[in-house]
Amino acid sequence: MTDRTKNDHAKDVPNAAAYVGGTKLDTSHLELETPEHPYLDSNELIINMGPQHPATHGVLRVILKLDGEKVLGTECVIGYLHRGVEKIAENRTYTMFNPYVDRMDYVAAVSNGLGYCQAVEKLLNVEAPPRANYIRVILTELNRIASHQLWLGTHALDIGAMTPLFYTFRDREEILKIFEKYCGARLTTHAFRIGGCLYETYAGFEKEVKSFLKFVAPKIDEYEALLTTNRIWLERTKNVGTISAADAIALGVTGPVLRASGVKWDIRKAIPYANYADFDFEIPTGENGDTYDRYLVRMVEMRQSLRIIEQAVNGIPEGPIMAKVPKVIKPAVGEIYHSIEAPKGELGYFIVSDGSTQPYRLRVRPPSFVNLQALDVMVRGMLVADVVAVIGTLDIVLGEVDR
Amino acid sequence: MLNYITSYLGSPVTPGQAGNQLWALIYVLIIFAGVSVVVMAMNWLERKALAHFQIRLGPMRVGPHGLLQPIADALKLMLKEDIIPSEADQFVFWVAPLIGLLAAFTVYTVIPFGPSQAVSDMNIGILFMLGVSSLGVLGIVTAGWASNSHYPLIGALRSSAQMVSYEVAMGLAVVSAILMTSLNATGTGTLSMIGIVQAQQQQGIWFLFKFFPLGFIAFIIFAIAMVAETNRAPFDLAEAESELTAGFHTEYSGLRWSLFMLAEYAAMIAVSAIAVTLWLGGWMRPFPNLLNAPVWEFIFSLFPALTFAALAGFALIGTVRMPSHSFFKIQRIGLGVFALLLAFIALVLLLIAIVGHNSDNSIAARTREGIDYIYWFMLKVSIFMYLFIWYRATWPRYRFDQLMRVGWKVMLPISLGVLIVTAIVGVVVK
Amino acid sequence: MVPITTLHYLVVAAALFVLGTIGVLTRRNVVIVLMSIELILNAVNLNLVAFSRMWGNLHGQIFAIFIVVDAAAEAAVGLGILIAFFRNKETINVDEIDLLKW
Amino acid sequence: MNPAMNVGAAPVATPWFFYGLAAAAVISGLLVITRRNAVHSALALIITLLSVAGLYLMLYAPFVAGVQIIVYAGGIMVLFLFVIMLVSIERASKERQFNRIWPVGLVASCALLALFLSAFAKGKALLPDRMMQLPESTNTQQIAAMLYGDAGKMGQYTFTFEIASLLLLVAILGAVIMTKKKI
Repeated sequence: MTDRTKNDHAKDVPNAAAYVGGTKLDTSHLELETPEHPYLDSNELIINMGPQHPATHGVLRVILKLDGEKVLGTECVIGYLHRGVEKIAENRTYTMFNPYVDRMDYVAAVSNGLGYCQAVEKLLNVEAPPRANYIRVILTELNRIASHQLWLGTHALDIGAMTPLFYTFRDREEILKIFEKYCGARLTTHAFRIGGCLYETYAGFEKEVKSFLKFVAPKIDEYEALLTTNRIWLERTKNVGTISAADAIALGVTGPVLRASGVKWDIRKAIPYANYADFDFEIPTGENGDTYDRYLVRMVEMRQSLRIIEQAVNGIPEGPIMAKVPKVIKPAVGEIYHSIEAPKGELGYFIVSDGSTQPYRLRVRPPSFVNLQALDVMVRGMLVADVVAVIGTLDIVLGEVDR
Repeated sequence: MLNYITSYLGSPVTPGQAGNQLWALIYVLIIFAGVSVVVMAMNWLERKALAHFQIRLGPMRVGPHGLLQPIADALKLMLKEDIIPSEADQFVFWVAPLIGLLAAFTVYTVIPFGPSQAVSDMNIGILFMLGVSSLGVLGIVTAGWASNSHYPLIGALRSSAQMVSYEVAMGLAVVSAILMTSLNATGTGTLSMIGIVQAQQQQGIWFLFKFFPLGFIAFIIFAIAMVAETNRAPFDLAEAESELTAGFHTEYSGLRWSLFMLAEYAAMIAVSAIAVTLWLGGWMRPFPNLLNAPVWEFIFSLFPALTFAALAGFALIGTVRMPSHSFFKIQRIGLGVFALLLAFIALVLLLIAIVGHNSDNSIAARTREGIDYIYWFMLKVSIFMYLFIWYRATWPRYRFDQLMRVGWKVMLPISLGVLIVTAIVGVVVK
Repeated sequence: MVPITTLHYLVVAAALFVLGTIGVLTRRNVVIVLMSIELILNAVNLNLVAFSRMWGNLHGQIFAIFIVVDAAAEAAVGLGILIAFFRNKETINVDEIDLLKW
Repeated sequence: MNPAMNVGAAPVATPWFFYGLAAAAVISGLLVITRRNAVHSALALIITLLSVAGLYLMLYAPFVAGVQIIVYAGGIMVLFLFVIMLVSIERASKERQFNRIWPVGLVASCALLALFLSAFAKGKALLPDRMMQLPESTNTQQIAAMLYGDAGKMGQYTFTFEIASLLLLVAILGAVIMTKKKI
């Protein structure tokens, strides 16, 4: 089992021991409970945002309690996309279950696959060969960029800027083309196998990735030109959906949302997996924890991903891509928790093995689901328009929330 | 009877002033049909322009380059089922789009497309326009209320607060332009739309540049307020699709929904026409006082024909460049016919320009003048129409409190200040 | 056809005035009572403008404009009171507004 | 622009227009006070107001008509509708609509109407049977001269006008304070 207190990164977290080391958290300031009859105002309005609503990114249903336009409280109703992924895992072999994880966060399918494969590898005590790790890093970081591009487009669309959506989709297309050439699928890639990769890179893979890096760097500047200094964008995102570092940690929020609140927590650095330790990159953090900071953090993350990909593609070694894995995967009895830094935050897999070919229990810690908890804290006292902005900035994927 | 019909031709005033009700009716019909056609064209143009802002093609299938798309859309909307929610207030739900439409179209009675190319020249023209266009909000409010649903209700409340707020800044900006009309020998201004343009003609300057930058600031205030008045991006909070699904017309469908769209676009054209009339010299061509030699007159009167010739040229290039695939055969023919149509219009306009310039026939000369006036007016209006599309492609949406803050704390003080300074400068100059 | 004289306008105004008084005296809904007051003011305005035409000067029209100003003020304050009242008592019926203090 | 053009032409001042507008005003006035639903009342009142604006136009008072449309129909009625939507009316429309003393009110109002009509019948002879032709095209300028004054001298109603603006200011303050959460 991973022991969080022992990692080197803990020193980056302010007062990390208090939050991570098992001390009881003080949540009294959060006011997470909705009081019984908090408001005597006769103008209270309850509206149902979703499950069919253009801004809830799928089938999220948010019950909003409004005073005019002011949000008094929210309640998320989820489960409209529940497919029982965790239960399915108990009836499939380890290998058979691998494609299912792609259907959780379907805009970052590669990351999901990586987390699952590494978790099972950990359970089996095998290590993927270096070349496989490099390929994994390249594809995962490409996927991070694609996920952030999709987030940016839809987030901007929610706030009313239609145009960035088409720009980001144009550029995301190039990433999907690389995926398609590599493994034949664009969205639910199933790129990795337990123990490494199934496919060797196609001819010209490095060249294409390099040309993509050259292609996309100015495009990110282009998105920023559209939004970063746009006055309306600033007004709509600054001081909207603010969440403090303490609240974010108490709620278990991870990923860019946590980092925008000023906590330098990134599993790629904190508990390096694959071969992230070999690469030189920075973890962007914000200061205010508002929507604008989250936007900036994600923009910098895209650039940092480009850096990682560049280093990886230049240093990719020759060698095997598959470790020695038994034909029938039968891990020893035991349990394992492994987490990676998915585009949306900490994606963890907790697998209990009873020694058979199928997991006894598989539990996913989806970043979207956990981050969604912060919605209520972030939008209390804000306006309806901010709810939309905050749902966008949390970057949830309902496939992952509901599983 | 024939005399009654022909007697108006060649008259230098509007049919309303001449007391000729038949011609007034004809003008009304022409304007109604014209605005409807322009709205359809505008629909196509918005989709195409927006698409090209967003690196996509827009409608391409119905007709060459989607030229017939608005017709197909209109047909579809007319054939669609007209759903009235069972819990809605049936009568109010039914009548709400008509209120908006009536308000949007009634405004056109006083818009001066030329010194005599208007239905009527009312003494209180601009006041009438502002008043009637402010009735449009009633359609939105009643629609939102009658739907008996929360999203439309919020949309309606937003819209009513927004329109009432921005009307104030808009009205003050208009007043500062009206003040400028009184800077003549007699010292009396006018509220008449035609009178305002004639005042600009007499003073030899568009009010946009009068007392620079006072006129310019007032114009900018109006240009912002008119976007808010017509509920367009970035002020489209009443129908913000990402927040309120579709705002006040969430529950509407089919023809009734299309009436809202028609009203919105008609209102856009109407407010643009106000802006053009007040600040951009209305129907006047550029430099009517400076370049007033007959030869300049003739050159400027060639512009309509040249514009249509250029459009025909574009269409022709498109026809030639269309891929030579059998799939595009009909499209190619269609675009070619469209190019020919444009070229034909250009030819007719050219003939009118030449004949009108040379002959002594008053009707021909008047026709030529009329085409000139309408051309320049519509050209200026179309700049605003393009700006509306441009705004929509560029900017995110304001939030409601920010919108109110901009309206009351920024635009209102500025427009008040401009009004006061304009009044002081006007007195000093006089 | 009888030409339209001042008396015609006076009759219309009288009808509107009486409708307004009926509304004020009989309705319970405050909003409708306020609207009835607008009807009364309109009837008065119509009289003033008609007399202005009859005498051929504009004093009546000026008065009408002042009455419109007054109506705007009345509507704003009246509806303000209504909202404050509704917030406290959750009713908009006049006959329940019978306390000077709550 | 040319004042001579308008006077005497008066194409709209036909009796039919008057009867149509008067009927619309009175019928929708009746609807205002009888509708159960306040929004219907408000819509009916808008029709009344617009009809009265039409009557003003027939009386050669275009400026008053414009003010009527802008202030009443565009401003006050939007305010009314806004307030009706804020205060929930579903319950109000299901309750008793008329107060207990409605017969008294009705009788009193009818008596008032009878008084008016008898006054009209008696005083018909006293009313001059004339309609002055007011110059429509300079209506606004004349009103402006009376309100603000002409060529340097004070207008007749300047002081009244200032008082009216003060009244509006007081009304704004009053409305804002009233609608504050805590009085």
